[in-house]
Amino acid sequence: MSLNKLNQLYLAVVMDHANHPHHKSSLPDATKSVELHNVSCGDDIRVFIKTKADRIEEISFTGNGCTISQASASMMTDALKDLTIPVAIKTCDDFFQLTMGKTLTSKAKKALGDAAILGSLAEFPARIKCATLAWHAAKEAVGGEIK
Amino acid sequence: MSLNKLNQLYLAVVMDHANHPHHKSSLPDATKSVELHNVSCGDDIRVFIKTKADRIEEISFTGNGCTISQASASMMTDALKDLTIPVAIKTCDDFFQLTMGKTLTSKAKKALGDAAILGSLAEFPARIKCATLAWHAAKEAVGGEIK
Amino acid sequence: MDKKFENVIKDFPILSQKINDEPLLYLDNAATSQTPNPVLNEMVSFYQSENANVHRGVYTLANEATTAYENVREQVAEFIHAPNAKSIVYTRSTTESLNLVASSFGDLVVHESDEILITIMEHHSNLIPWQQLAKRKHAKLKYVELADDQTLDIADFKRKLTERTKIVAVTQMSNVLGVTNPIKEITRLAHQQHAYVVVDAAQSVAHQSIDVQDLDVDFLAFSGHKMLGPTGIGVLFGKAELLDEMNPVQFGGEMIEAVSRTQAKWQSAPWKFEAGTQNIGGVIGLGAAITYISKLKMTWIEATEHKLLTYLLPQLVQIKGLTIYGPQTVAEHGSIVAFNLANLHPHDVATGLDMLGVEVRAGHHCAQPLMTTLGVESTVRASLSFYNSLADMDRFVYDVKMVKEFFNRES
Amino acid sequence: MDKKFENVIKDFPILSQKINDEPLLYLDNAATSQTPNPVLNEMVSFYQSENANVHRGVYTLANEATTAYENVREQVAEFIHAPNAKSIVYTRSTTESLNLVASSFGDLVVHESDEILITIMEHHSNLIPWQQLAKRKHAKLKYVELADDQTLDIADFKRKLTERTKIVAVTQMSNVLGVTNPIKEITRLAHQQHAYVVVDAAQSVAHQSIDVQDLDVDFLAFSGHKMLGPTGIGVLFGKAELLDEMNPVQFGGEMIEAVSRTQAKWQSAPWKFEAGTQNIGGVIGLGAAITYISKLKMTWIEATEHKLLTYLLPQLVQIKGLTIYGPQTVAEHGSIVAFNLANLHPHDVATGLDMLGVEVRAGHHCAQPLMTTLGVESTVRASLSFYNSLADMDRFVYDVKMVKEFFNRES
Ligand SMILES: Cc1ncc(COP(=O)(O)O)c(C=O)c1O
Ligand SMILES: Cc1ncc(COP(=O)(O)O)c(C=O)c1O
Repeated sequence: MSLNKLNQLYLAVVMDHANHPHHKSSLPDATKSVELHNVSCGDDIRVFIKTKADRIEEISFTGNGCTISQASASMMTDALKDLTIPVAIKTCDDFFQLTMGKTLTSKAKKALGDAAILGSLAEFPARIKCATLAWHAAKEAVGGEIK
Repeated sequence: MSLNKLNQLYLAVVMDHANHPHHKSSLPDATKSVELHNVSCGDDIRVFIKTKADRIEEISFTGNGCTISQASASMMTDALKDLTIPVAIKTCDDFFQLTMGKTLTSKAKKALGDAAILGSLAEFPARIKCATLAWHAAKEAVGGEIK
Repeated sequence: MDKKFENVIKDFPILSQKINDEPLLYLDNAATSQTPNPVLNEMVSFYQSENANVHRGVYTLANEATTAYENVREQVAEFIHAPNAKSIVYTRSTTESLNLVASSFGDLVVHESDEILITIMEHHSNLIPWQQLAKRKHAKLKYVELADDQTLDIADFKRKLTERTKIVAVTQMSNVLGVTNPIKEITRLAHQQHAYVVVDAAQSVAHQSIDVQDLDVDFLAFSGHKMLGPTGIGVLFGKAELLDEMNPVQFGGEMIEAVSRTQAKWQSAPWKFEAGTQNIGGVIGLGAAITYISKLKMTWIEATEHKLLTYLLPQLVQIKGLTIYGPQTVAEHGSIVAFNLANLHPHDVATGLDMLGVEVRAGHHCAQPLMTTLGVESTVRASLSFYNSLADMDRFVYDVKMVKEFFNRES
Repeated sequence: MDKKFENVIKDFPILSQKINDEPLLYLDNAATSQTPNPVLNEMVSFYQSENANVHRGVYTLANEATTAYENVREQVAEFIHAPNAKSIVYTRSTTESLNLVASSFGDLVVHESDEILITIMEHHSNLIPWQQLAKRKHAKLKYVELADDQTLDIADFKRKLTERTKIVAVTQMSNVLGVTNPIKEITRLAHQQHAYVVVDAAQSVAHQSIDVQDLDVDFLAFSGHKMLGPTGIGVLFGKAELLDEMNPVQFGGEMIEAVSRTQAKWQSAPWKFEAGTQNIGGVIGLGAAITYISKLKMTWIEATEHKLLTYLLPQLVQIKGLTIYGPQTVAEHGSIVAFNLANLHPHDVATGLDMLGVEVRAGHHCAQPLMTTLGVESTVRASLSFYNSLADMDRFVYDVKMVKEFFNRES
């Protein structure tokens, strides 16, 4: 295989998020933050959320990682901001399904925003962990059961 | 193979020693006694010796075991009694060689007495441990290095 | 014999070899089972096409190896009806599994003057770890005795189980007496006293189907090599919330989440217990063994072995001077038969049988306190498998008689 | 390539497969080596003709298995030039070997305010066990740092080695920096201070010949799976008199001499450390791997790998934006090369290489404190073996450049 296949994963929008991540900062007044490690490479992501009533008012992340983990974290913050907690949990679960190659409803895809593009991860199974790290942290932060 | 081959091992003289072991008792005035276990079956043999100057004045054994271990222990006491310690150690070593199928000099064989007959053990490798237990205990008792 | 049996036999080439010029009759299945070709093939094929270290690389080969390794965990969970794969820890053996519980979990829950209740029929591997724990903690180790029929004395269990009992460790099937213990009832009673139940399934796992949720056991241990798998791979099942509480006992490799110069943080269970490179090939073999058993069907294995025992036991009972340990009736007996011949030492008997190509164990079977209770040093033991035939049973009985005659003639 | 090389390649069918439609180029030999057919055949043949549990039966099959198992112990002793087989303990892995030393021997000799001296380049498996021991004993864990050229700073070692140092634990070859440490000198200095020396030979054992008596090390650990053997088998060498002093850490099975209801007596070393059924098939595979290496000759392996590195390293050094960790010169470098490409994350690089069929590691390589010292989170790592060719090196360099271009174009 040539490197062409890489284009399926490293799309312009992915590179864009990785190089200019959204909401990459800590939240001093976060109601909760969760840090997770990718044990095989040592990358870590910390996700901060500020909830009010049942809604995620603000969400952000810090940490180091590869293109995929940074882009995915950035996309995650876009997708989950302003969602109610149950919907956020559902959205995380949809993302996990997507990375495992499941086809989502167009509604679910829409809710994922840019992250919907990461369906191509199913072709790169070794990188799924990189992509889901931030989403697992987010899900844990809003109190969804881990994995 | 029929059971005929067993006759090579369970010779009349072996059965005789096993059924009527020589020096099977404890020695109240022993100068040293050593107990060894056959870990796979749980059999144990304790060898007692009484030395004077450099000579084994008395030697005996107690303990349970199979035909081979009992017969061999009995033969051992016959062989080692009255030997000097260096000669006793040498005799033990000769016996170990014999059970591993080595051919001994006729002098060495003679020193082993009835035990010389156990050369057939080389054909029954799984039973060598049974036969050597008492001799290892004896060697340890006279201060020869173990194994 | 039926077609299925004939096909099975072909998978075990070792069984068609000669020992001392006689066809091998392997009756030491309780020590280790033989490994069928499909299991060996699966392992070889793993080494020849997917071999890489697991949980380490992002490349394709490593990912395939990791997936294969984790899939077997799911398979093991299903095999013993565990709620999920997270409750399955890979170890070297039953022995290591039981040691892990005793040293990690035992240290958490057993304190001074607490009690640990085990049975007198335990294998050393489910005995010494508790003896050591009791010593370390100044706790009391108590033994449930045998009833008159040499099954476990449940009344004695009830008497000895107290509110001080923190752990009950018991074998599901004795490797000497052949009895299966009533684990479900034991667990129910133990839980009433808030004691945890650790089950040694080394002997049962290949002979009956196990449902850890139905039994409600807290921990259960077994080995691959006694269930058609390779050596060097074992399993510890533990309830997820208990595994979570436990500290690892070995450190290094992929069991960590993060390490600095001064401290380290562990991964979650089960991975925190799997320090260093595991027996990946062994895991693959274990998975293949489960697949093999599932294809045969455990019910068929049970029925086949029961038929063998039903045929064998009454014949043995009739041999004059032969004493059988454990219950004398087929109903309570699994496919393990320990016995002695009057005035003959088990080693001599085993050597005689070996000359006839029949491979049985002679010894204390790593159960010395049980031997003492039975009043013997050691016994002969024949342990059956589904790959034995009725003709094998006839031959075995005949050969035992031959050996008896040989030695009686001599003495 | 020469005839010998061509024959060698045939023994490793895994190497001729395709990964992502490209011929596999396996460069993760430091994580695990591939297993040649002769080793697999030997294991299969064991299971198909000699399989029985060891040290247990008096029958022929069990005796053959036991003999095979113990013969490999002699073979291992000879391989590392140990004085005799009694100083060879079978374990699961390097990790288990090191944990055994740290928990059993460590507990005997390290006391409050004593010092344990390790190096900053240790793998977690030779780091966390000592960190834990230091915690348990309120001892001090000290690290020897790197010199400017990223080899071990021997001056720092001399400074930090004191009369309080009880244990020096050091890797013979770093799994990241590729450097070989001067074990003989370290041991000489440590012994002057009456400290014991524990050597992690996981990376060195397959690449250079080891003489434990010449090095005079007290303990040395390695794994079968990094030296062409199967997973699940490792070795701990220990000086006989030290092994004798140590207590076992796992209990049960054949490691005992006698057991009663209240106490147990252990066998002598090395058997007292081998509780339960060991990885017998793995031991057979380890023996076959040693035979395979001996036939190839370690000097040939060394020369072949040195030639590859001599060819590769200067080419890598010339790639703009590529940083190599560890010494930059071939003279001080073993066949492991860790590197990063400027502004690229190792995971992305490894995925790119994987698309081209090149399998390398990306990560912290279980050496996080070293990563911190190097100022990175992780690196790419290519590790060579004698079954790689000069053409492989060319391809690797080419592919690294391709990947670099791909990502530079994108960003
Ligand atoms: C230097 C070093 N030490 C120890 C280990 C651990 O070896 P294992 O995983 O076989 O226990 C490794 C391998 O990853 C290593 O490279
Ligand atoms: C009842 C029982 N428990 C534990 C064991 C130990 O199993 P392993 O040697 O595989 O650790 C055995 C096997 O000998 C056994 O029969």
